[in-house]
Amino acid sequence: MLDKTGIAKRIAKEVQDGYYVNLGIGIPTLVANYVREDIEVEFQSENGVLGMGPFPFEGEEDADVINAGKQTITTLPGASFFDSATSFSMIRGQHVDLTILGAMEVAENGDIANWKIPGRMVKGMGGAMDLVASAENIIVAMMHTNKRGESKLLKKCSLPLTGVGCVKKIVTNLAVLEVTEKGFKLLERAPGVSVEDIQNATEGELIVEGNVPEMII
Amino acid sequence: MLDKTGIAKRIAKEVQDGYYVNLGIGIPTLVANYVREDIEVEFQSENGVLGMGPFPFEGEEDADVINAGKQTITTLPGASFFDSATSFSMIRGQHVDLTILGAMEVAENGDIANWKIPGRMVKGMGGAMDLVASAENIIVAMMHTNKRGESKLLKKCSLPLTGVGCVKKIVTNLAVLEVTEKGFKLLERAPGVSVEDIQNATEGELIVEGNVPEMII
Amino acid sequence: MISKKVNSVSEATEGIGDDMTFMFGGFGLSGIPENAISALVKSGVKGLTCISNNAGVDDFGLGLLLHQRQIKKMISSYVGENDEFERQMLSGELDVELIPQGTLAERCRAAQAGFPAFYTPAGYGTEVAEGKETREFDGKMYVLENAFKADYGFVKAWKGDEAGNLIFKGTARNFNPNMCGAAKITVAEVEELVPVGTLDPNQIHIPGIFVQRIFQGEKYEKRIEQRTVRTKNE
Amino acid sequence: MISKKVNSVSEATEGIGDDMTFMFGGFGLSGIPENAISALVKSGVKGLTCISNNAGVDDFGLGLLLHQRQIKKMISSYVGENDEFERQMLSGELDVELIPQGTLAERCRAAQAGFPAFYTPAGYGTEVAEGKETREFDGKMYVLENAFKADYGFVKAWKGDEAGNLIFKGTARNFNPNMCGAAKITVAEVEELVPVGTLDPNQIHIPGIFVQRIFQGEKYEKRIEQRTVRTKNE
Repeated sequence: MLDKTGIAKRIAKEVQDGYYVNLGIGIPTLVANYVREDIEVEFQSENGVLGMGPFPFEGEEDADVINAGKQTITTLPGASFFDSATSFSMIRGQHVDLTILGAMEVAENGDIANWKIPGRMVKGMGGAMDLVASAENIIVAMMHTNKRGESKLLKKCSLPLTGVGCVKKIVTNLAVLEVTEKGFKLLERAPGVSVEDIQNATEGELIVEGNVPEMII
Repeated sequence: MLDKTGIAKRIAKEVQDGYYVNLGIGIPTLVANYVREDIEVEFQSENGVLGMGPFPFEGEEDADVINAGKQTITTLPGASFFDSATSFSMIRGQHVDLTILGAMEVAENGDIANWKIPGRMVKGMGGAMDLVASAENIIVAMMHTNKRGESKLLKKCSLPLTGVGCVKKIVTNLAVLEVTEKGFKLLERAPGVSVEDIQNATEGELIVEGNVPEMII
Repeated sequence: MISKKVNSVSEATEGIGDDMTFMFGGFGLSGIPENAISALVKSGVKGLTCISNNAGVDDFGLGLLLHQRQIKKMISSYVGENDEFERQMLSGELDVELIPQGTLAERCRAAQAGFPAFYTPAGYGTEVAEGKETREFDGKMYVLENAFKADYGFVKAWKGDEAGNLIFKGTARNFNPNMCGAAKITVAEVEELVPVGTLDPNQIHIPGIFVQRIFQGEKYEKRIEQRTVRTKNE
Repeated sequence: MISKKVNSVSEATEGIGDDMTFMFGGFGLSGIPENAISALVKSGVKGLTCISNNAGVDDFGLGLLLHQRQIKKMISSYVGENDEFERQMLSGELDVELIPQGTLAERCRAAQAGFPAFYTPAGYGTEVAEGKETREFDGKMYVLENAFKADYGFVKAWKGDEAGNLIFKGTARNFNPNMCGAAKITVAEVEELVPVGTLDPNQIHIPGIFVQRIFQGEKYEKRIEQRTVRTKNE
């Protein structure tokens, strides 16, 4: 079973040379730390920066240089700043190659819910609805079950949707799954996790074909 | 009766302090020369410049600094360059206060035709259709009749339209006219031109109320 | 050159009144029009509809207007990090319309550019699209969204000149350029008002035609929401 | 940093073929991708649909492609100043679609930004709107226009870096930024390719994400169409 860092490490393997990547807050943010050093990747943040670097050194923070999580950041050579409309042109126009974000629920048809829990204070969808409606390549990073032990991979989302039929791949603490026309196809098991464990934690249709390999991280 | 310079001089009086103005080619271009010196006006050209100045001195022409007529120009302090989409945002979004352009025909309801003569080589509408569809304040500068002596102020345009119901004012070699719900309202006569002369040269409905003053140029 | 310069924030906010719709640039607390917000707090105008990506924090940004109960409705994409906001929203004192961030930006840009409406994929199939026209283009579904209509737009730039030309800095740019010219009156405040002719015409982010009033802000706190750093020996 | 640099114009035009749709930046002869056009002439590709505000002159710009009869269709707003164009158009060899200039710019921008369609007032009530959906918003009529679809976009900038970031100069900017990222492959040629990190991230007109290939043009003629000057003693 993976921890959050493990999920981030596994997702980092999905990032390919030449990719522009948008990372959501939470586990997705960690992915940047584990991308292979021998490939070129640029990180975009929807508040208006391309070519994000690491956090600034103490004392070098600039209130005018932040990411979408409002964290102070730095930029790398070749970076650029732009307005919000241009930023979403990059996203909506599918110039960003990969979007990695968290979710509360994913349905077997690729629907995603990650912005609202009825009855609770709603903070808003931010850029998530634009991202999931636009990206060709969306990977969800999340725990397989919620705090009450209930599956987050469902036949149908119970929460208000963020987007429909858009998730392509899911990496959880238990498995790597692909969203197919028939349901969640199990691609890899986390170390020490059995197909049965995954089956028990998955409410939606789980497709198991042949021998499912254990992840290599 | 006015010549082209006279038409330009009369139209220059319509330009008010603080106006952003777009000038079409031909007579409208001349207007810039006669705007009062004690007011502040900025000229926009739809190819992407605001704050146009006079033509450059010989030897100082720059192929990268032209107006929409492809003429080499200069810029004044406070000028800016921008892309075509932004340029038409200024026009479509009604940030440009006044558009002055030529026409082949104007109808009594404000329709304008100035881009195409069937059977002849068509050069295209350029930015004219965006300008006339967007501007709140459009003045047409033209001769009252065509080369064959036929009126260019018609009941209905015979040529393909550039825009519908958009012209507000017309300044010709004979008169200043306002487009009203009832037709062309005669505001001023050119020096030495009688109401009857104007009546004879106007095919569309001409509204003459009271004593029509002679223009002061 | 047409001058847009006004001499004070009170002159810049002339004409504001109750029940108006205002736009505010900024992302989080970055690039917000700090001086205009202070003036609005002082003015006491109320019943406001505010279009802004975020709603500030309890004691800064639009949080200051919320605290004085001057805001009737917020139109935003994300409103976390604000207890007073939460209280007013849950008690029903405050009306909130949440819209996708890219849609928010483009509804500003549409107003600036004279487009009444556009089709966007964001929000299709979600409650955001409820009551809105949807339509298929090339096998994909889109939602029809309208241009915003606002009375005043308050933006903040890094540098500006008397002609109203603006240059923004870093990610403090965000929604500010998209809101210029999107309201009936755009009020720009700048950290530094430079003499006309100083800015390179090639490097202006927003031409002055989109700005009605410009002034140099008295001071900028530029608060940081999430100070994330690393140590040099890391 | 993701590198977009290619070493020659032939590498930059790799993949082009007959019957493709190309976009070309430029207004008149200002800001046209001179080196890419030369390469296309040399390549002999034909049956092209070209989206470009103008069609060049007889012996320069897109006029060179017209002269070789490589163009099947022109989509432009203004096509004067070109005898060969006129001859081909009147003889029916060349198909021409004339569209309003602002619509042309926005159909590029829509493609870049992932909008399938938008409503614009330009052309309403004229033959440009024939066969198109029209619609009323707030008492005014608008025409529905679609985003362009193109295979290659050829643009020309003043400076650029290996990351594909571009800066334009003066009115040579025009349609170039709007066409970046609007075609499947955007090929940018620059007068000067500068080292990465040289350009101020704040002052980049087009971020590299919108550009797939970049190269430094061998030479630029930058012809002037209408040389208008005044004399110093005027």
